[in-house]
Amino acid sequence: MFIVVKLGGKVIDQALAQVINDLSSLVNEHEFVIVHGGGKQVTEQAERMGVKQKFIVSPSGFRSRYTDEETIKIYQMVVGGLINKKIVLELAKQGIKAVGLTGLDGFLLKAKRKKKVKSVVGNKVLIVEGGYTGKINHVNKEILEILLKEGYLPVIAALALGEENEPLNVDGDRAAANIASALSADALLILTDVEGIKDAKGRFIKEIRGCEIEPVLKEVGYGMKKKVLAVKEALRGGVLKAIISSGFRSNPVTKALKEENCTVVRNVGENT
Amino acid sequence: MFIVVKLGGKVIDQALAQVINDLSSLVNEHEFVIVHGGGKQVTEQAERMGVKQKFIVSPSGFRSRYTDEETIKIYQMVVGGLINKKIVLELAKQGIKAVGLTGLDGFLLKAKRKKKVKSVVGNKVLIVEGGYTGKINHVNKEILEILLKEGYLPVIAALALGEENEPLNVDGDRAAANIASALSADALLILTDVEGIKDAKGRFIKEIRGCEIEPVLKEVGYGMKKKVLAVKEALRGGVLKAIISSGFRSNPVTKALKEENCTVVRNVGENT
Amino acid sequence: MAQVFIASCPVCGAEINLTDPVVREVVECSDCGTELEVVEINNDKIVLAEAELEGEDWGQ
Amino acid sequence: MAQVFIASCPVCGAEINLTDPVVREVVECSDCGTELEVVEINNDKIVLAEAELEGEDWGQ
Ligand SMILES: [Zn+2]
Ligand SMILES: [Zn+2]
Repeated sequence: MFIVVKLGGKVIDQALAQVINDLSSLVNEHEFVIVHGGGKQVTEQAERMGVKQKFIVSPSGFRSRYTDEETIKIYQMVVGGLINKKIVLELAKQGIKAVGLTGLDGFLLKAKRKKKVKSVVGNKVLIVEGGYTGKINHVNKEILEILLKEGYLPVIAALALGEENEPLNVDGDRAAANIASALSADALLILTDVEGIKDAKGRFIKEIRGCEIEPVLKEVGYGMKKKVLAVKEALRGGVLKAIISSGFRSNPVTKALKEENCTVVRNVGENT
Repeated sequence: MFIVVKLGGKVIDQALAQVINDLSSLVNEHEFVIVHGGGKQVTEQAERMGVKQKFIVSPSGFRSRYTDEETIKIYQMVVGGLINKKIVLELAKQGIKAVGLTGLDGFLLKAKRKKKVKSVVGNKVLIVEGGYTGKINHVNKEILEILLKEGYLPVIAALALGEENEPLNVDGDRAAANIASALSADALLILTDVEGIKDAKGRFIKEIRGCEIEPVLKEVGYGMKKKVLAVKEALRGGVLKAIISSGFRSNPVTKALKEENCTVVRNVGENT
Repeated sequence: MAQVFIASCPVCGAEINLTDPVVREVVECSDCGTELEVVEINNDKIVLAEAELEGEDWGQ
Repeated sequence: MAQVFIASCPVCGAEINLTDPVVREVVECSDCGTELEVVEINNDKIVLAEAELEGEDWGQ
């Protein structure tokens, strides 16, 4: 199978070694691409540098970093330099030839910059500048295919190139979904700090068809909302299934691929 | 021609756009690999984070950053994330498919860690721990050849993988020399903030044979010393010529390749 | 005390009531459904324009 | 006032004079040329050992 794995921030912080160790036992059998963000660490490092981070919440509950010019530079440093190389080094320890890239490299990820967005402030909805954030609209799969063909495992930091070749902060889950679609991956695996999706009544969803995902989107909190949205995009892009699973257990990749205790969203229904 | 270009810190800070603009006019004619460090910016960002930088001077005058565990992380962020992507973005503006890598990616640069080194403190020579610094002992040219073959321009940050897969700070000029040797480059071009090498009497050296470089090494100050050492290593590794030239003039790459107002060290003499 | 202003929709001309409006505020015209931005507040005159907005699901 | 200690080279046994030595200091034996490290200073006893050193041209 060809699998795009999205590593969440907490997984990278607290469980990276066990995830990579497990993944290394599977590289002869499957092909992998790793995608990551690193929002929490950006906040930490920025505040260490005296750059206070601002967040905006959209009317329907999406919470996002307000990325000004200084913050996008810190973002490049932390996500592109620190976190990306942390993952590459962990893979190197397992003898895996990993190549860390950002979406800026080789025109890998292109995005449309968000010029103006809505932000909820008190009881009003205001228009604010979008800052250095964007929505991916193109993946240059060539550079990934070249590396994969030669046996290198790409590790991709969620940064994208804007229309004026400016760096943009893009959502990591959606970056993974876009990459999985572009490469026609067999699976998108989102490794996070929860077991999977729960519905409005708190019941765990073990399996769901892609065509049934729309109502789920309305029931989940904003942390999971982006993941569900990413899953929806990946399936629409032709990915066969998406798995949302915990990185905080032994053999987290193996278990997720065996569909043990996780949420699996299958590409059947409207797409078949 | 196949040319490895080393960009100095001041050139990246103050003259990057003109260098890349000039280079972009030459990419149809020549093949390039770019190598960079970024020591000065590491110091700036580290102090912004409240991490005071220490330097040690060896008995023969080499001045080096003392790289502790916290500093190597800042080094990864600044050199691997900020500076590397700054160069990639500038190339992207010129439509050039650049891929930024560090020596950690794809086992590109391996180094032997400096465990104990000599440091001059007052009138004594003391032994200090080497910290996270190393000397390159292997270049995995495969990953560079793959990218070059497909028309991608590699931009390499001077970081290397130690024997225990730890990240190490390595000298940028020597990294460029090692890469130029491994790839059998036609030329190593070191773009810096001075016109070239001057001898002990302050006379500018326009051209010199590789076999005559040893006495020069003894005459120059420590900033130039590492460059001369890098030149020596590159020529010993089979590179045809090394050029030390200023990045602070119009068309700095074109002029350097035409050998205008710079120091050219040719691989003739002992090696021929 | 809340101050209510009356403006007209630049798209369909319908009357729109605004309570304590602020510049950059987004309101929806209840007649034509267009999202409008408060671009100017001059004494009792409110200038509205069609809001040029992006989706809500940006960056991380 | 400077204090001079006398130690012996662990490699060739030659006498070595040390002025105000400090731990981790590097000295060269004038007889055999070995680089030695001061590993211990106990009252008037100096322990020297062969220094394991790297070249001088490390990182940036
Ligand atoms: Zn209207
Ligand atoms: Zn001796």
